[in-house]
Amino acid sequence: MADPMRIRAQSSGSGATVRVLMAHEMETGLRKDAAGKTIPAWFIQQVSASLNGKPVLSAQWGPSVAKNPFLQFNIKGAKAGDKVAITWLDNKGDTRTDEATVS
Amino acid sequence: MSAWRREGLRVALALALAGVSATAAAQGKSAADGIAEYRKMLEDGNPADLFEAKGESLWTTKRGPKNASLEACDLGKGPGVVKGAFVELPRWFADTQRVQDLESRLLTCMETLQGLKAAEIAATPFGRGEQANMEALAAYVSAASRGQRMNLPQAHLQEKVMYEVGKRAFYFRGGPMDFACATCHGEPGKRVRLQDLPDLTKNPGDGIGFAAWPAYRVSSGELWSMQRRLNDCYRQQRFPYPGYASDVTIALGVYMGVNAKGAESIAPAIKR
Amino acid sequence: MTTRRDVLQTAGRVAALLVAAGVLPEAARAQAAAPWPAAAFETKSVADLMKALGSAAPVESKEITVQGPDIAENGAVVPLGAATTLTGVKRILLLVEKNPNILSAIFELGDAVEPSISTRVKMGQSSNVFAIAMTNDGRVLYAAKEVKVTLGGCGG
Amino acid sequence: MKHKTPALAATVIVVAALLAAGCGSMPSSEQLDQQALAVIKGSFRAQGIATMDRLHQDQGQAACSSAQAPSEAIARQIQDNALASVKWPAGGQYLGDWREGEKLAQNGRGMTWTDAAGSANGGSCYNCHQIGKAELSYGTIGPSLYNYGKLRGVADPASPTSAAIVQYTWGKLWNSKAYAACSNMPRFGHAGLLTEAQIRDVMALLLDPKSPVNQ
Repeated sequence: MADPMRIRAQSSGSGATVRVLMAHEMETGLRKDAAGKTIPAWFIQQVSASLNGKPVLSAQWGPSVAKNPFLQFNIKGAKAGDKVAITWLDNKGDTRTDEATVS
Repeated sequence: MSAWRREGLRVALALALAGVSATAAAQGKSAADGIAEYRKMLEDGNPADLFEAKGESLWTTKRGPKNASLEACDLGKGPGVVKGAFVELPRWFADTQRVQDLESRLLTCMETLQGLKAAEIAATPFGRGEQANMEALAAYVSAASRGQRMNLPQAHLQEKVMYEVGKRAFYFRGGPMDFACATCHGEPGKRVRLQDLPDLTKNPGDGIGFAAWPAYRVSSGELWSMQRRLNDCYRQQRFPYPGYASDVTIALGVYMGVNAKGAESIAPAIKR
Repeated sequence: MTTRRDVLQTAGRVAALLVAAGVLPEAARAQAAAPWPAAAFETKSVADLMKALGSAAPVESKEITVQGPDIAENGAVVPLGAATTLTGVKRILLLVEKNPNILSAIFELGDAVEPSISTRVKMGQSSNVFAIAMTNDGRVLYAAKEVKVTLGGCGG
Repeated sequence: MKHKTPALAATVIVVAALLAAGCGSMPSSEQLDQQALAVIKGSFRAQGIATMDRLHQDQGQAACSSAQAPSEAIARQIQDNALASVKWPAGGQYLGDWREGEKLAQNGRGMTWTDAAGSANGGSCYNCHQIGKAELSYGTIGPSLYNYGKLRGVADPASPTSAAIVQYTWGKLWNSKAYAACSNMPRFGHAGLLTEAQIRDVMALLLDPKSPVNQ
């Protein structure tokens, strides 16, 4: 089971700035271990964000997104108390969803 | 022959002093500005937060053969007091009759409270098993003192002795490259490659040196406690392998921590 | 021998199964509808990438900015973002020219999201980075900048 | 039973206070030196090629292991011994290939417990010195070596007028302590970090008029 994300959603101007940190190895599949064996690729492929249950953003990622990924975006019209949910899905089928309240 | 070569040295030095420093300064500045910009971009969104959150949950989770949490752990300010403990470590502990740093004290608590085996954890490679948990716990405990100033006690005789031992270890030269800690960290204003080297013989400033670790290491994508930081310093010094939570590492912690008195802790920070 | 493509296809099947079983949350279902574009993530050049995505070639524009440092202290984590004054942006792509595969990320923006996104990527060496924006009315625009990746620390 | 606890706690506090006040007194500086040595020896273990003999200090390492520089007499002795240890290049061939020298200067690997026995070492030069102008990532522990040969008037490294600086540079690379007892620089030849051929290549990087260092 993957570790939880850290999501911060702060209202700013007419919307909210969302900053997300995800705990994930983001292994490229190009590296070798000490014994010279290729370490298999293991990375988040899909990310989606919703505001109060309505999808607002989706993303497709390759293995060159950095380990423990960071994502920042702005949602127009979001206000304090709104719920922002983030879901990721990796190439092994593991997934995780976390939620934060706009403050 | 030798006098003649010394003359050569004098000529070389004079030429070196006259010629190159201006160029170096001009070029160094623009690269340093670029690095400063890069570091600023990373500050907002430090993955150390992920480890801090994990550590907080580990602290309160019942684990180990004794099925206990760490909530009764005494980090020096009484059982269960986490806030403010980090900036006073390493310090003397009466129950173990030892000066202990954060990691060695966590080992004591994991053994006495949870029944985990401290020696086994100390022998586990960094980043694996209970060592991964140690790093998360170190992130959590240090974060609880973020913004406070380093204030290590020096009242106990053994704390003073460990400072003196740490000072000697800091200047101890050895290995095939003749390096000591002081080779890189004994003077202000130096860099290795583009990385600034804090002068650890005095307070190097807020959030610098001892007051910045544990830290998230961008290069490995892992949280490094001071124990791991020192381990890699010794690796680069080409020394043998320092034991985890060994006395030399704790003594160095006392030396650096006491020297950093008054520096604001920003741990867990983010580092290259 | 399991190839990368096999793994990806398996992942897709697993996701579909999870969605069918109601295990995956609603947000993930929306994703599963748009499969991960494996071919696009295997391209080595902007031209091949645009072909894989069925898009026109991008045109350089001052209306889009690519945000990244001039110098990265470590290639393992390089902040990279895009912002644009354009309206009707539906997609933003982030690319690193000299990486083994050029495409790092695709962002599909709903109407409620501003066309301004930041993430962090890995870079194997100094390289140009690109941000490409695609609009609802079919415009494909880009901006580029160079990011120098330095060797750091003791190098051992 | 419970009412006894405060008394017990009080006893503990008194004992702790005694300890805190220092039942013993501070050891002498020499005793602390001994204690520090014991702590160091007891804290490390051999790992891979990084064996425990690396903690055995020679005269120079021991004399340069404090904030205080050694006496002038001892420093002179260290320098003389170091200079006497320098192995001068076979056939008077001081310079190799500056391209190989640049690679060595960039390479900071070797001799750690994660390196395999017999693996080639780098020179780690850029860790501490500016050298070629193209490399922005350079350290400042040592002086800048940019234009090293040019600034020292080395137009032809083989000419007699260049001999002093060429030989000094070889000696510095072979055993840096020949010219400064407590130099921070490793003894690349003396400690077997670089081979004679590799030192020639680093020499060329610094002194060959065609090297980018001298452009």
